[in-house]
Amino acid sequence: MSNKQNQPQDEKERIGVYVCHCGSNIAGVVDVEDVAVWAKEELGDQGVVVSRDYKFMCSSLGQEMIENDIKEQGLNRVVVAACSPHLHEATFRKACERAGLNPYLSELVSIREQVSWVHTDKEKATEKAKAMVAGGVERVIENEPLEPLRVPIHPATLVVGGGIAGIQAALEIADAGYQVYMVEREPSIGGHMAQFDKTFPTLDCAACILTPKMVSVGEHPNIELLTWSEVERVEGYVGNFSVTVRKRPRYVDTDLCTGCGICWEKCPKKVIDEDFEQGLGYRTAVYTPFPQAVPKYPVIDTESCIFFANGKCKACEKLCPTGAINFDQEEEILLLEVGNIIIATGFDTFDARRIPEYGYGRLANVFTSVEFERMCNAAGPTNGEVVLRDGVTKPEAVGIVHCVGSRDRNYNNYCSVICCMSSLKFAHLVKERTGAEVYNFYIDMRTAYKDYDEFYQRVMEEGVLFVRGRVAEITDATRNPGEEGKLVVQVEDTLAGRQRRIPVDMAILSVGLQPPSDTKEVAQRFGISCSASGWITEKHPKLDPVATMTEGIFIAGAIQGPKDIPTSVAQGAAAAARVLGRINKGEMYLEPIRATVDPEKCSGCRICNNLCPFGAIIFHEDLMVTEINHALCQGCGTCVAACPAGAISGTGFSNEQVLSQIEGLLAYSFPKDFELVEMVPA
Amino acid sequence: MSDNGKPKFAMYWAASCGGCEIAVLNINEKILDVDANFEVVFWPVAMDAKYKDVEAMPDKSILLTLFNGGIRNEENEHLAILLRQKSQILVAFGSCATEGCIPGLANFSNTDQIYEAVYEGVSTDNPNHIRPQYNYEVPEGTLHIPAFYPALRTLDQVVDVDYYMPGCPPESHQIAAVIDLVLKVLNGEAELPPKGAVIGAGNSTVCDECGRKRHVKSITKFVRIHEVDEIDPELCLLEQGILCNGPATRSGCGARCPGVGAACIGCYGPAEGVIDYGARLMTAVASVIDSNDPDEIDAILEGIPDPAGSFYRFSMPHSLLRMAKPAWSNGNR
Amino acid sequence: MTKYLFYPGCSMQKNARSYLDSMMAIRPELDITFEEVDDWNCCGATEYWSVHQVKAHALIGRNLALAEQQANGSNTLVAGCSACYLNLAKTANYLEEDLQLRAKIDDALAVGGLHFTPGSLDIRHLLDIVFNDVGLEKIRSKVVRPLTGLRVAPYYGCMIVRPDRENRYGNPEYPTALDKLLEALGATVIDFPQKTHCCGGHMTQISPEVAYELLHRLISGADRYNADLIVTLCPMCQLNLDAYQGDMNTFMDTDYHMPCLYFTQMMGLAFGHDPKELGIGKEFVDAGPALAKIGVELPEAEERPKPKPRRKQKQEGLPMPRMGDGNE
Amino acid sequence: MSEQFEPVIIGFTCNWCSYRAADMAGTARIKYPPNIRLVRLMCSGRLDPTFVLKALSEGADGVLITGCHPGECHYLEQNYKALRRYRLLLKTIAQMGIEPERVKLVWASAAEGVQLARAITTFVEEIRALGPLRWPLRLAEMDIKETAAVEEVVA
Repeated sequence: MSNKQNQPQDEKERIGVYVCHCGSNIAGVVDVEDVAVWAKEELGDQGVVVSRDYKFMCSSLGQEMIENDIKEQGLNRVVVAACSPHLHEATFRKACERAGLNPYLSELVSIREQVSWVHTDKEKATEKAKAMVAGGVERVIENEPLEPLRVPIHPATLVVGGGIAGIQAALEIADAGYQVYMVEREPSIGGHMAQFDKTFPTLDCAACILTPKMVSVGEHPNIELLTWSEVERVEGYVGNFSVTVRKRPRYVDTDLCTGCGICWEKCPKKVIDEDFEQGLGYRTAVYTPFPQAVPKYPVIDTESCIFFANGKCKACEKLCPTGAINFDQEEEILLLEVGNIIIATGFDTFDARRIPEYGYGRLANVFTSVEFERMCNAAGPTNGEVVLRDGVTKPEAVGIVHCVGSRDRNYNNYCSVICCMSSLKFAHLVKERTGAEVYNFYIDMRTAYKDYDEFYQRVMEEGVLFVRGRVAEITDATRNPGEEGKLVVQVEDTLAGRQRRIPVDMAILSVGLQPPSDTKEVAQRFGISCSASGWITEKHPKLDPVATMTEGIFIAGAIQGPKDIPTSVAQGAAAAARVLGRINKGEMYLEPIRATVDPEKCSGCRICNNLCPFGAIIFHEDLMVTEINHALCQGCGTCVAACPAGAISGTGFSNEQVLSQIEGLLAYSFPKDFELVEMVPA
Repeated sequence: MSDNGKPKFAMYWAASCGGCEIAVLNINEKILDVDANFEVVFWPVAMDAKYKDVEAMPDKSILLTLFNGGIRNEENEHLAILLRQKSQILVAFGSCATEGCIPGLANFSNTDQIYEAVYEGVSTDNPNHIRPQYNYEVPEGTLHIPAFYPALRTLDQVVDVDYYMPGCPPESHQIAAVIDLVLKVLNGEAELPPKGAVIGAGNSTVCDECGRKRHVKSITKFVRIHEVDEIDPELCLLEQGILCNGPATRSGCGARCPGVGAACIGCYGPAEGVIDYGARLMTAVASVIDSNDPDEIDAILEGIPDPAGSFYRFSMPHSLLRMAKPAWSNGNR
Repeated sequence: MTKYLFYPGCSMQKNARSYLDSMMAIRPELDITFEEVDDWNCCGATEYWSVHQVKAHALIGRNLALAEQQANGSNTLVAGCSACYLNLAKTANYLEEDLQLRAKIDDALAVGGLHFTPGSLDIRHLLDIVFNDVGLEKIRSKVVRPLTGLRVAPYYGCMIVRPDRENRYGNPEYPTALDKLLEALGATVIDFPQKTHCCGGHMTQISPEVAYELLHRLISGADRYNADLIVTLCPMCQLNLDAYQGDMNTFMDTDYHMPCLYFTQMMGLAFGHDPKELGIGKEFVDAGPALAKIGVELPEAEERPKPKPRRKQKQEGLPMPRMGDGNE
Repeated sequence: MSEQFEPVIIGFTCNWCSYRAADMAGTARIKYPPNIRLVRLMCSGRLDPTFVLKALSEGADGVLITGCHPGECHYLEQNYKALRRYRLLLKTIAQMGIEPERVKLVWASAAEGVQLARAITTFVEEIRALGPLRWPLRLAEMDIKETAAVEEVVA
């Protein structure tokens, strides 16, 4: 009843073992010749017929060596002992394929990363390398020929989030002629960029460069724009997702509304705009967040609307020239069919109240960077005037504090990337508009990327003062003459090597970026994961930054981690390119590492049923058996490991493969002269 | 073929309780078919026979031997080897012979502990602390009793086995079915199953035959059956927090225990291709625990006071580890 | 009725007597009792550390050992004095982490037939108990004479919040426990910017000028917010703010009149206790005018000798030769 | 031959975190003792107690199970399943006379090459201190003896 028995006994194994020197990377520590010779002698019974060592197996010559052996020696299994599978597994699989051997009948054993690079004792390292080769050989015997899974790709794409990254992605795909659905939570697209006045380092006006893009999204025949909406549920898998979107009622009939604006001019209810204006300005109960909003249609905020409060008013309804106001509107649930999804849900800013010693929320003239963005914006609450909370006084001295909530183990450990540059931008704007004395309090000045450092130099030349040191506190507790009525920034000037108290009229906190508060739930909804710091995890931090671990779901912009506008745009385009590639191909192939249920063995006990976070496990009540959807299955093997009946098998990592590898790894690891327990009478 | 032309049949009782023998008799009138079609040459519980008679038989002269019980001592071992040599078809009959069963639980203890329990236990009056001696000199010569081995082994750990028939004991209807099969084979109406096959059982697990309703599982508390006020007669026992071995246990018994509200304890052993019964049950049960917090998980697992005993009640000697450390470390002395 | 082990420390017996009295006075309302640690000794205050670390630990270790001995049932050791609290907590913590130190202290204690098991005691400050164990709910319910209209500056000092890993008083950089407590008593609490700044500590002895500067920051800060009085939770702070305010005024030549009381006294007042019973009236800076705002009549403050203003050091001329070992 | 006992340890790694951490340890040339042999799984959730028991029954002195940190699982939450099985497995092997310390679960993200190397070093020392387990191997030998006996009888 051993696990071997119910293995399909195919023809006798003929295995080739190839040990790589990797120059001296491996050969320097592991006696590769010895390993090769040993494999031939010791593993002959397992079917090793060829065993060679070679300087660089991954070189074209090395690969040819394997291909020839497969052809001439009739190898039906190949084990390469070289570097990590994450580097060259694909290489050697292709080599096998070229020689007509199913690529999955090869194994790559990592004797570089796991042996020569981490061990020094040559003898022990060589022993371990042998053991690992043995493990590879035992394992490869159990490998099965596999075919990649083919899935068709639905040509439509869902873009979640209407910030600059999402906008870029949507336009790229739509311009290529494919359907895009853009879902945005707010009443308008535009995201954070729409709040800004100028953009660093070129100082061109954010609205001027953003609005055209927003407009073309709004007008694009291939883009269906769903604002004031949220993704509720995502089902399906790469190629054919079905997405449920909840569209909140605007109480405005968008077919009739012309966006003339009479309603919000006449609306009697004014409230503080906590979102777009960051609490600095006001809006009415029926509103569009800003003049250039796309779509132009307003929404009615039921929280503040008088009618929703006490059933009276309806001023907007009365005055609307096209009768577009409709208080009976109800939320809609839409079902979208898409092949790929791009998530570009952006960022939130750090809540400066969490650092009480900086006084935000306590001291009137401490502002956050976003508040200041609005203040600078010509369309903002102060029409671009830089003034104190009283709304009139121009500051004579302004302190800009970098890294608020960033690079701080008490809050966010990471660097928020954009703050240095935006702080420099603020410094310039303050100078330009008030001529005030400006201090920048920074830990390190980070002005990477094109033209950024030049901007830094320019701002320095404009006479902005820079103090290197982390601000200890901002206080109104005056101590020295000249501090009365001012805010005092207490800071250790690490270049001057002393404590300084710098009196200012206005302090701007350059708050860090952090993932939107509901990112964890969003990630769960889309079946992707978040890093410890809460940003969505990319497939590979360097080589695949816009893909996620889940096929068909891509990310762009700040949701992958703090980044500035150029990078967000680049990522939006990159994600779009990845999606377009798939759409054009019309289908894609997935690694055939999947779990399969043997319906004969499955007893329908349902142990496995709630173990799959991807919903790949389906239970058929009628047949009382469980089935696994291969397109949904991601191949983790959790259900395989859990099935009490051993009815679920996992390709690529089958029990047989793993158990045999363990046998191989251990078979040659012990001194032969091991004392035995005799079955002697007690 | 023997003198009277009938193929020869043998059955032997090694380290086991004898239930298997009763189970065979429980096939009722079918037993007559056995007698009609076979010449019973060796069946200590049913007829008188001497080992030397068996030793005298030509090799492979017995067509079918049903061997029940594990290998615990020299005698068991001798007979296992002997019957293997004399039989064409050797069937490990019943849980003891296939996977060790209850006698196999002794593999958790070493010989001293076992002797302690047997010869010095509270119910035993043994003032002189007498322990068995395998060789005892008397004027007439040396008296010998079969040596007791440090651990119990299953039949296939001692000799080559052709078929396995699980169950404690095997269900009579399954025995009958197997006998029918053999008779069919004799009349050339059927093929023998491949060597090493499990016969007289299903390919799935007990849940397959269990009538209870089941849902997606998520366990927050394990209870023992006496701790439940009222067992839901309809609902899966495991979903009621009762540790039921059904999911991991080979079908074939007709899910009798769960059928009457008693949790399956796993006597039919692992499903096809499973190499460690306990591990399968362990992983299944643990996977559906409804907690991600180590302490909470441990708290929930408090509800399984004796995991090894619950998961390896029948299969310890045939598990990957085969015996607990004391058993072999004791053998070292 | 929750029982706590209590370590009074020297100051609560002497200069901060009113702190002790008021604390004892409000026990019934808070429904707690204190059991004083028998035969406790000095905590070493802030100075001993700089003399000899290990000895300082041993000195405190003895108090911890005694407390542990006495800890039947309650294993919470409370100190009202911030310095005592910090020292006890510090040593308990070091003994848990530094095994070599532990060995040394074990030996030291063994001589006296004592032993302390790190981790056996939970060391906490009185405010922590009042704020986190008793809780504002209960306190509010006991208020009979709300401190309405009284503008108070909550002053934590430097010791109880550094460190405060569990954020027992809110954000260690900007604690709010005392603020909330005083609000619960009905007072108007100012957003006191210097709430955790230094009171000068023993600088009043070593280098008064420094101390005066620091005291001036606190008092002027509270004054700028028109506080009627400063409420504190540390005998050292209270002593400096109260007893040295006159000297500070002279030195800075200012004329502040900023009384400084203990939070327990404020609670006592709010709970309707008699000021005398709470030790009010003993302070140098008369709290009478402030308390009058909430209708509390103080008995005629008995004639006490005005602390004579220190002479300013003469700048001109040669300095006096140093005498003796330099201790003045 | 050095006197000190050299344990043999099997390590199970997750393809997405700990296996990459091992790669990273390699790339960074961080040294750890050669006593461990790693097996790659797609996820710690693939870990079947059978694998651990197999390793022990084949003579391993210890087993190190590694996976993504809680909440960082590449497959969202499967490492928790590994955790659940691990807790039950410990309870069970303890009853079989095996020190639970011989089977250890550690989390290591793809970035934590150093941490993984350190964890391996520590574990090797812990097992060294526990001494050999070398689960009979010898049991296998018992069978060989018996089947040999069969031959005798047949002969």
